[in-house]
Amino acid sequence: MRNWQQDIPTIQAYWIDRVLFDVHHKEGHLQRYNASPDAYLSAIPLSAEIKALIRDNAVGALYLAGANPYLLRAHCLGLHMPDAEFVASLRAVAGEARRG
Amino acid sequence: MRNWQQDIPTIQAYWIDRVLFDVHHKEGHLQRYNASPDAYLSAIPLSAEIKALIRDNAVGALYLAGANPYLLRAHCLGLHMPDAEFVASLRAVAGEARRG
Amino acid sequence: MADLVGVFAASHTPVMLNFPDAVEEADRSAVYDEFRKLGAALAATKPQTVIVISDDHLHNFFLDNLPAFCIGAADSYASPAEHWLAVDRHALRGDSALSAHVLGEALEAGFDPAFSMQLTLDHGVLTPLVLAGLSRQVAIVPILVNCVQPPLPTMARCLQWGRFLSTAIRSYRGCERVAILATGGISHDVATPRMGMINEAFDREFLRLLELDDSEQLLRFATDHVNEAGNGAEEIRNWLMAHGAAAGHRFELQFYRPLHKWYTGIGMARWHTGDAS
Amino acid sequence: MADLVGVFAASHTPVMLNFPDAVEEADRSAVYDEFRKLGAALAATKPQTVIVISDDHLHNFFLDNLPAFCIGAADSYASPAEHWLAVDRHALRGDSALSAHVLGEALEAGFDPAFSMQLTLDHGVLTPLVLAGLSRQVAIVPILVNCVQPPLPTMARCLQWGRFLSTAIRSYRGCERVAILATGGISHDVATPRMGMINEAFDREFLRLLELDDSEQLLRFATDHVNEAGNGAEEIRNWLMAHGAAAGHRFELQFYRPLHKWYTGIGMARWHTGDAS
Ligand SMILES: [Fe+3]
Ligand SMILES: [Fe+3]
Repeated sequence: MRNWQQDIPTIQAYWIDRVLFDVHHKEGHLQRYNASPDAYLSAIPLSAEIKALIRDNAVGALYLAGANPYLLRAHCLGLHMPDAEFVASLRAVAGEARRG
Repeated sequence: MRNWQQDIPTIQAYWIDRVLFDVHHKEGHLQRYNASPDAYLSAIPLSAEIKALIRDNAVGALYLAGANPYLLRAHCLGLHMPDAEFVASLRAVAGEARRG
Repeated sequence: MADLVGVFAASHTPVMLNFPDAVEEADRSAVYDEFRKLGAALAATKPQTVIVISDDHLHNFFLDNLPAFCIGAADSYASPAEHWLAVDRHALRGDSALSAHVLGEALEAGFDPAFSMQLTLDHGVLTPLVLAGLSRQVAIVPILVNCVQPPLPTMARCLQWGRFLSTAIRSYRGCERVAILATGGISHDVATPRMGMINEAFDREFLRLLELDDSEQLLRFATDHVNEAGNGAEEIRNWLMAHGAAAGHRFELQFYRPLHKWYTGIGMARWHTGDAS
Repeated sequence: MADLVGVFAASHTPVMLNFPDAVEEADRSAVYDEFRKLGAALAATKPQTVIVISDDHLHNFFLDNLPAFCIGAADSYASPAEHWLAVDRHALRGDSALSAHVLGEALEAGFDPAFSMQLTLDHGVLTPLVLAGLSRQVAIVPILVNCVQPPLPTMARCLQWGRFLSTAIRSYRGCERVAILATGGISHDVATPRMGMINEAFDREFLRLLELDDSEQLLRFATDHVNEAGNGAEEIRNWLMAHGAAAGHRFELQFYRPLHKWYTGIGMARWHTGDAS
């Protein structure tokens, strides 16, 4: 396995990361996100599929999509997602992770 | 004369620059500043004297205090200060500028 | 492997757009004409991407994270950053593939650039491209050098960066033709008691040394005398990057005029890297 | 001229504070004890300032301006950046004079650091200092290395930075005693399918090569095998900075234990720069 899914973020990964970052670093964003992830994500230039992954804390799929792992980790700690779920979601995509 | 008043900003210069930057780069700040510079500046850790210099567009004195010249210039352009006044305020402090 | 088809440099200032009437009609026409000529010469080199070396005037960067060198790595850049700049808002097309290549090569070669996937470019990049008629034509990779807030990178380091850029372009397999446009300077002061004064002698000597192409003399002069030419003259770093990239190719001064009412010694030039030499 | 009185390294992870009960009591006590020992050893070198080499885990920096190396230049740093970190908020004292010196020397010496006058430091800096009992005792200069978002600086560059740091400290006239604390690593994965796995063999070999002090072998191993040790192992860059700074002084492993429940191969070590040698 390789340490990183992408050598430099794609535009899509940029916007996933933008959400994961802003929610925990911009005044009022965590409250807005918690109140309604769908409303929070409405103006973000990401596909409905990717937005659903974010909303559903689909950690493994977001990892494969190039989300920065540190942002993903901090996001889930910040939302109080149980660690066992977090790790299980990642383990489930082991076969699809980048190798070589 | 030297090109810069300070080799690295002092903490006071940092806060002057923070104001000059935020007013033109953060959502709603320009409106808040224009509505009441004193209210906008109330929470900033600067002395009453320095806050008055900012409020009064005392360009020359802010320059001597270490304000970044590009932030100072953009601030005054953004507030539509006439260029003749801007330059005159700077010329007036020529004798006190850093030399050598 | 890409060719470095041309290297160009031009001054920039927001007042060219904001206060066009501050100078005589003859001066204004001359400057605008010369920008169009530079644009035509650059376009004639048929670049697929232009690396624009300029500086961020503290719009994208602040004292909480001020990079010495930052490489833009986006497919599109909004502009301008200045809400008060008299220009129509439009996006500049990026070339993120070339950005990624230059960034990766820089890190491998012992340089320490920051990178950015989201920049709203300011007049430093925008003004010369607009006046040259290129802002809607070319794809760009912006490289932003700290010329605006001490401590600044050394003049020597900028020349090294330029030499590196030449190598990085030539090892790129993603396209065939890359040009460089450096912007900024020459002598001017921004918001200092000298604002409006221009050190023409500095400018003439700097341009002479670029033509002479003696790196040691050039660096010595730039380092020792920049304080006599104004804080805006710190932007000669961008010219030195271009000069380093053009390594030994003929420098040609296109235009120079000190325009006090625009606060700036305005120069335009090119290095003939694309010619057989 | 300051002395580099000691160089130390320790792993960091937020779970040591957030999930203390995730591991056996014996493991937790051992780790906490060893951090206190490291803190005592560091304090015994009587540093006036500690340069803390760590990485920002994307709290202060983002993809819009991601520095390869950033030098903190403030008199005080709020912490922690993580609203969810189980630690009491408190400010860390800075040493802006030493920061300014290191920054200036770096630019002169052909390095390209960003600088920051406003950082809210995260667990990378805070956790080891808190566990070592030093977070309210020492003044610090944080140096933040990009270990968290490719493209990353090379392992070789980090060693060069370390060598530079040693020179910069020794040319500083503002105080007499400076120590270095590098934090991060060793083998671990953060938010990857391998999370919780630890490559103990990688860690043992990396530690062996630090002790052996053969730069070429060390860099070769770090570069070629880091992908087998996890994305968190990219933080060995911080250890390589420390190793470069300690240049040839004896390395001593204080503690190593792979703690799967804390997801991390936890190591602590020092280089004896302060001893006569
Ligand atoms: Fe400029
Ligand atoms: Fe870490």
